[in-house]
Amino acid sequence: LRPRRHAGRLPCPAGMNWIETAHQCCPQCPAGTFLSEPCTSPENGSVCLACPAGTFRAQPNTLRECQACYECDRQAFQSVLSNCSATSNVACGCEPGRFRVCLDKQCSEFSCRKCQPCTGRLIQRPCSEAQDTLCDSSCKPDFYREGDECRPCHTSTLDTCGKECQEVCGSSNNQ
Amino acid sequence: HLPILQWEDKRGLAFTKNNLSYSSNALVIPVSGDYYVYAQVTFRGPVESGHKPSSVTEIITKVTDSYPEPTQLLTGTKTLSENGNGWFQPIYLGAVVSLEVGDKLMVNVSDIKLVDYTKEHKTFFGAFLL
Amino acid sequence: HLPILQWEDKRGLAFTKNNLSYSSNALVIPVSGDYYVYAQVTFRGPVESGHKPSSVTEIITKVTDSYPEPTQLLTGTKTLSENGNGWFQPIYLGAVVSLEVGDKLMVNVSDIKLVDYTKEHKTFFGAFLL
Amino acid sequence: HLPILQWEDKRGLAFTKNNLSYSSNALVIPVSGDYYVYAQVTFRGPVESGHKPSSVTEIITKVTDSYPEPTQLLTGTKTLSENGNGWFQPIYLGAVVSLEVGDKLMVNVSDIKLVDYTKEHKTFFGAFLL
Repeated sequence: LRPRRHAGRLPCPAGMNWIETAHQCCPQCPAGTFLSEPCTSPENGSVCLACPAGTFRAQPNTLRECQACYECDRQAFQSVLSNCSATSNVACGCEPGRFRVCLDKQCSEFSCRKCQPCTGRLIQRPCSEAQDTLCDSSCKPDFYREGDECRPCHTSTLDTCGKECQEVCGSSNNQ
Repeated sequence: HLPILQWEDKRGLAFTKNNLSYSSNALVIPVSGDYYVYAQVTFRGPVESGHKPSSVTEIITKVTDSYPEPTQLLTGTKTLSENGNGWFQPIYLGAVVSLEVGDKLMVNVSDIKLVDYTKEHKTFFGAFLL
Repeated sequence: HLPILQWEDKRGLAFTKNNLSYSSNALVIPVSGDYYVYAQVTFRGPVESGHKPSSVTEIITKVTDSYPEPTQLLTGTKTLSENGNGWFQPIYLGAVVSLEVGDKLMVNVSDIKLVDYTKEHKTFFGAFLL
Repeated sequence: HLPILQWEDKRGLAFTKNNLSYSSNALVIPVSGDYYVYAQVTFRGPVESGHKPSSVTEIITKVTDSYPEPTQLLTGTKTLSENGNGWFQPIYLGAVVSLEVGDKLMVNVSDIKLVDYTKEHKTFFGAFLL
């Protein structure tokens, strides 16, 4: 008896996918390649070709083309963390001195904003890829508060040195 | 992954034919070929006071037995500048894509609570073989 | 009902063929079948100072002898957040709908004064049989 | 003239067939007829530059040997009201146009620096013969 060719799909064993045009299961192409020609019988291999430059396949597959690599958004001050390879998409981060501002929860879109400098303050938490610098709320020694800024005492002069400045810079001047 | 929209496929203006079927939130491709695939999602808010999203996104995605991960085919992302009381934002997407028999097409959205599903002529999804 | 747009059907880029005709502001369906119907309306303002609409709406509507009321096929509604000086807002709609011979397709808009009719490539309307 | 976008025509989701070819930034029409032509451009805001554009524009243009100037076929113009710098604005255009063999189709934009070129499913361009 010969098994009737099933018109429909058969479940394929692990590592193989049903190929409609070949009407049989064929071995998957490894990551980094795509299916150029399906196998002529399950025993022999599929013809797999390497993903062209600028494309990738991260997983074993029986697809007819590779996925186009994304590009990092220079205009948004993104930088390349890892280049696109045959098996992985490009990974983008932020240029030094910048942190990510996500557009949505998934952070599939983000821009890179400048880290705040914490002028005249101590840094509670340095700037990182994920978040801005966290500045100390109080001013550093030899700095006085003006509005929400910290100003160095040496820049203060008699007529600009208000009450806050007097308290901070006045005492340091007397020592 | 982003939430997947569910669709009505029989009542009102909705229909499927030529073996293009709808099951488990997806259009199932009956024959390999080039299809014009399109979808419009009307987003609207605010849903809860205070929660004002900064953007809305609609993605037409393909799932296939030939690959373990979904493929994003078409994406529309729009930032919102409405100042908080009632807002509406339609996003239309449409293009030709090459599909294989058995491929499944779905529509993902950034936030399902913001989708206006109240009228069939405001949010819709379809495909036809060229 | 919302105002109905009038269209140029012969001059410039406009044309009709295969018996799809245009009369009394409507495309008239010559043969029953599935059609991809589409329209873009570019809205622009302000038309008069002070009168700032909160939103604009475009609707592709079907009128048929077999039913006394129009049917809304496709709708695009967008709230406006531009702050008053010159603004532009295009709305594109397109989808497959099943139509009967004699059905009429029209485009309604929320406010005809806001429609940019100045250039044929900014506001357009059409359909083709699949 | 406005800047012309360049396109990928082979890798990833991109393809050309039925003699519709791509060369020098244009789709070249292989046979006269009516085509549904479409394009989406996702514009996105620069992060810091003080220059905040007031609007973005996308135009599908036809160039033909039979006339010395380009013809604007479809135009989408949108004013921007987002106040932050991280904004996104997709513009989709699509319609049927009558084309002659040898005609070339291109996509022009108001400012090429504002085009989101980072993902193929956000900005795309195509046409098919009816």
